[in-house]
Amino acid sequence: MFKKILVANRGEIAIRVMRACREMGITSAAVYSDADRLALHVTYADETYHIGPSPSKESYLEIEKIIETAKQCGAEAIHPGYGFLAENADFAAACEAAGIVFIGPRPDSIRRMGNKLEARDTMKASGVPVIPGGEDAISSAAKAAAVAREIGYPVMIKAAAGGGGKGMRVVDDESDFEATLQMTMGEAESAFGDASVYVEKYIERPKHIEIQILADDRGNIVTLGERECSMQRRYQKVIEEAPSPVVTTDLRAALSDAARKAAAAAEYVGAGTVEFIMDQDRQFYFLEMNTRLQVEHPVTELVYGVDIVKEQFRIAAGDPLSIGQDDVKIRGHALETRLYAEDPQSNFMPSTGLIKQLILPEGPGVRNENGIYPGYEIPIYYDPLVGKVIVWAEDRSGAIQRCRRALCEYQVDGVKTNIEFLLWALDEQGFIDGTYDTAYIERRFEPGLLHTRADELELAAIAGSITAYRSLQRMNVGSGPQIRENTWRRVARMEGLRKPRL
Amino acid sequence: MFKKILVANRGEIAIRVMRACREMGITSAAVYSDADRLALHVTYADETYHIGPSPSKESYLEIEKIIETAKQCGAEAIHPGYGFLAENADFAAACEAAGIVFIGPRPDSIRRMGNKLEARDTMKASGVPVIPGGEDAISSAAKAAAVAREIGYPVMIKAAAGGGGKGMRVVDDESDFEATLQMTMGEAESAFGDASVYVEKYIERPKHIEIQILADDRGNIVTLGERECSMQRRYQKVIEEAPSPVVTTDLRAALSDAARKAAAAAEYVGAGTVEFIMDQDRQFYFLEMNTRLQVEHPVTELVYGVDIVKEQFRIAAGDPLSIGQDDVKIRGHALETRLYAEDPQSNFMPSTGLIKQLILPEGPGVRNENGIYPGYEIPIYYDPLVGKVIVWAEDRSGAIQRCRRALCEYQVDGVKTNIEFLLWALDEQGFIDGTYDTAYIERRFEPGLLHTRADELELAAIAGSITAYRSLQRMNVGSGPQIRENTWRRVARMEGLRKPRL
Amino acid sequence: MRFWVKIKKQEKRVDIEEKDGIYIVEMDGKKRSVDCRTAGHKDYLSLIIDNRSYLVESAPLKIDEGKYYANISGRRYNLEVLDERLIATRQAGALRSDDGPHVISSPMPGLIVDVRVKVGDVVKAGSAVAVMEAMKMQNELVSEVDGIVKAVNIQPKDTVESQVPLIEIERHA
Amino acid sequence: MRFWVKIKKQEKRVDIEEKDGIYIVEMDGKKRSVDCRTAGHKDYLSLIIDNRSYLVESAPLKIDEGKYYANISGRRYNLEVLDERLIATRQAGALRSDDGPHVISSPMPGLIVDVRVKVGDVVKAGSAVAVMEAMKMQNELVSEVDGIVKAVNIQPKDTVESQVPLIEIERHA
Repeated sequence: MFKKILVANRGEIAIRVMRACREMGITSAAVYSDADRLALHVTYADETYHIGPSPSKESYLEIEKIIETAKQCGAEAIHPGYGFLAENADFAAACEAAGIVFIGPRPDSIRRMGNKLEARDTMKASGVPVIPGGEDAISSAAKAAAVAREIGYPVMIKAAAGGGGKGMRVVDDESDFEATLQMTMGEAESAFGDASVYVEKYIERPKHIEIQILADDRGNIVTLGERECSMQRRYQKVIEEAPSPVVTTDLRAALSDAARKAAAAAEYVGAGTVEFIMDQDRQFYFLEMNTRLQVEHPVTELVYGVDIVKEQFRIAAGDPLSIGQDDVKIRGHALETRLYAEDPQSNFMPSTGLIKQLILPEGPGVRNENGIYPGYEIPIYYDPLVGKVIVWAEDRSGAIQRCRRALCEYQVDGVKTNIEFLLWALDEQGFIDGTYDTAYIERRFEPGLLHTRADELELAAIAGSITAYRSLQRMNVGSGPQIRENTWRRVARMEGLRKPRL
Repeated sequence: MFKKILVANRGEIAIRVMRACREMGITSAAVYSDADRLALHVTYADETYHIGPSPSKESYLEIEKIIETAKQCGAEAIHPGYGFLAENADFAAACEAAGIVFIGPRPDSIRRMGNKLEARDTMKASGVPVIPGGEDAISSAAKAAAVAREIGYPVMIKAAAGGGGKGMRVVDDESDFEATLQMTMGEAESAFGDASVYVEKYIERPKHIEIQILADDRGNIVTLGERECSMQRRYQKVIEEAPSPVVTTDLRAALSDAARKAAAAAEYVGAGTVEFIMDQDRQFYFLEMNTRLQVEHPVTELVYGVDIVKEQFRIAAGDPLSIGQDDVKIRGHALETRLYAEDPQSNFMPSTGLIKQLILPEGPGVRNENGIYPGYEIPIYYDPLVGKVIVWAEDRSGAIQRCRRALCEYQVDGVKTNIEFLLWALDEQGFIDGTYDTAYIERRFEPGLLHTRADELELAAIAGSITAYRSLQRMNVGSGPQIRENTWRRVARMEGLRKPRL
Repeated sequence: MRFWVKIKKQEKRVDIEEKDGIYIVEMDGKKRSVDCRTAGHKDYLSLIIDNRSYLVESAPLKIDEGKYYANISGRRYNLEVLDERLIATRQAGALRSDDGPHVISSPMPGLIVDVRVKVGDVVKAGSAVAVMEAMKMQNELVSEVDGIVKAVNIQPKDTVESQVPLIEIERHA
Repeated sequence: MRFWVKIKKQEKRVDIEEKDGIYIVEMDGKKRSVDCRTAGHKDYLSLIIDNRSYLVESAPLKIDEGKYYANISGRRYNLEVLDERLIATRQAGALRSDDGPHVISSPMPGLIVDVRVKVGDVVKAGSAVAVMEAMKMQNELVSEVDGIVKAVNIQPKDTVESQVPLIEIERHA
């Protein structure tokens, strides 16, 4: 096993990886930008190295600087986390060239899966179902229109280099086709530097289902069941769960089989995720392959009892997986909610600032993955993810109840968060009955649904009036009753408080 | 299911029970003494009732006041937690008389198991192995000496009404027998108001192994494997684990069978624990039955995926258990460490005071059960338990590593804690290889083992000198560099910090 | 002590009396006993009302203007709490709140990507007036009032710091 | 700036220079660059030394006597940090620390259950002089010095408050 690993990331995922290092007796090395001098991952790491100015382009995306730091500190391997350089084939190749192990798949696998069209071709050739559509990048508008007609409207025009919901457009009928095609190609050119687009069948009310795989360099491939991530807002996952409420044992076997084929086709080594789109008839189609650790990996860890990061270390070190497919047994249900510093009342505007107070939910079945602490100032340069609350329970309804309980205990003061939004989502009928699809939130959510209630106003009026009374008394009598001011005190948020019922 | 439950306890266990209430949609009612007006359980509960002055005799042990409160607030049931009234048969009977469900066994079961001699007789009659010894309370010293001779020295003289390590004495040979007998009887009389004692074989280097059982009122009894709790200091458990490192599948089956017989013999309904003493040859003997929830119940919950408190609710409500014996499957390994506000450097003197800062360990496989918060003042009236850190991992060595990692992340400022002591215990060879017995800590521990290292002194000297430098600069220049003082900031404790290695 | 409290456009008369450390609060014709203690930090209050326990952060913003806030589970309420003396002062000064134009400022540093209004445009409360990119997200800036655009200080591709006034809107009478 | 630092009976000479926000610290013949920042609360310092990061709580106790503390992971160190001015003052006043009797006080309120020494007894550092019950536990009170018992202010069954001087011990020379 490695003696030292450099973690080329920040925030909660850097700490997640470092915790695995610590538990395996591996020295962890952090890198940090100017803005992150006081970030939690810097203090958490065993060693810590400054790599540049605050903008990520000049620090966390600086391939040469990171590799040089790894060499300088004697790290044998680099874990890229997610985001930043995690799916950058050049970075993986540069690590290899420098004699440092990249904890992830080979550069070639990243490259092949990074181009959607090439990935699609590879999958199709290996017998993995893909969304009906054109085989190639569009060469002429007329030919593309013919393909669209053949598939049948509505169709989707997608940038070959796109991802994360960017560079895709739906066309409802033929009259809009050419204009939309031009627009999408223009956008793809300016956003990704590559105008290639292709046409696909548009799946209505789709579910996002993904299969976690682990593959070592001896040809062992293990699948760890599915996660459903259809609770999305603007293509960003909001709640993830394992297992999916609609996936049966048979369907899981079919999905896992497809994912295994996909991994084999990509000659994949490492932890990865094969994403599928599933229509209302439970037909599934390959969407893309994520060649890295996912934000939502903990739900899989909780139901299968496997530590995915530690398996990544083992694979990268050339060791075999610690488990075989027969050891993979599901237990219970897990949910993950992503907490962002953003204001759901104001169009989810990011909210930066100083975390005045932070109290996390605890107790049975609650796992916190966080990158902040009381007194930390959320910088403007990076993703406003505050942390993740992940819960496990014996069954899905228990997990939903527990998740609600945990979010009600969560206290973060100083920045606005999406906690109320998450609580709204958990209470939605479409979520509870499992019928939700990727456009569910878009159809249902409006900020007015979060509005507070009359009894909370009453409580605020009472508290405010007593504060005024006490303030005025104190002014009048000079020094009023002694008040202990020397420390912070805050107790866990409770349902009773969240829903005053005065 | 109940609509409202009164929790007749405080601290972490009260919150544990209230969390289960919240997840099941049950209103929780707290009770509190004067000293606990600002305690966490009071704020956490949906409703909260004052029941008297700070000493527990005048509040948490006030049977009538608690039952009156339950009636007044409309609670249908009372959960007693552990300690206080949890094993008080009179309290259970008073609940019954008042038409309130006592969440625990019937008064008669509590009574029968409360007297050690009676419990021993019941077990022996049911074929549960008991420690070789006299059948009855001692009537004459001469007769008792004869029994002792028959068993063979060393023997143990035990108070029938004793428990928790009190009222027991070892006699190494016959010459000391009579004097020790008189002393033990005198102590038993003054401590328990009952001079009855009996003689038992003294087991050398015993292990403490206990079986968790759940029994509903339909005759279903489910056993949830064993916990080992042999890491003890002065008969107080320090680290608990499930499964035991020395219990094989066959031994588990034998222990479970004995526990099942014990529960059946006591006509037991509820969650309970049958404690066994196990000698170096893995022979086990009934020790006592705890007719309540145990402090260490979470380790069982983690490896079996069962929520014991929720099962207690179901049993008390007359519902069947949610699981059968066939559903009980073990996964991985769990450890619990008990954090006390006490100073291991000064003979474990309790340490009260204001919690200035509290940061809990988080991340994979960590569960916190706490009753404190930043700004809380630990009162002098109650047990100095701060909280529990419970970890789960795929196997025992992973759990030990994770526990160490978690304790290193734990930050509590303002009171002294036993964290360093727990870290010492986790590193002990006898713990790591699983050979430890109940006297292990007594044999091995001395405060000098916790002493700090030279490089930590260096770090303190550097930090102190810079503080002096900055303080003097500030005095000299009037107002020095602006320092943000308005908030607290503290980051997770890390290994690197704990072990400076400058 | 009698107060006139304004919160979220509601007005309430509140009478408070202190007795043995308990506050007797009369509001909306309802009298309540409130056990209110400072919970560690001076701005945190633990309140027990009718056997329910609440934790509220509350502090003065400007005592001499009767401005306070109360924060319940991260939701902040601004209050005006006026006693007789303050009401008298206010009437003397003929102060009126909610005067002056509505100013939309940058909530954080970022890049302006779109400006959707020009001077003289009529806007509705809730309508987007500009779009800025910050923290890798595009965010709409919204007018909180009905009115007429009085000033536009930005154009697309401008980089702005935090709290810079971007657009001013004259309120409709 | 030059300091003489006393910590746990060790004495060290420490030289500190500040350069572009970095402290150059020379101690025990070793020169180190220390990146030291206030981390939120003024008493918390984040230090990076040789690419290792530490968090230490440190503050003055009495600046004019050169008394400071540093708290590392809950372990508190008391330090004497003297500059030239303080050393001069001290020599002038001929102050000596560790003077006066060792006083054993009650660490918390409790009940005295046993007193194990009487006036005139010789005690060793580490030996128990009394037993008190608090928080349901019996706790031994221990002398930290070798010496002779000078005063015993308690007897068994006394109830004592916190921080009451119970027993005084004259240190051996």
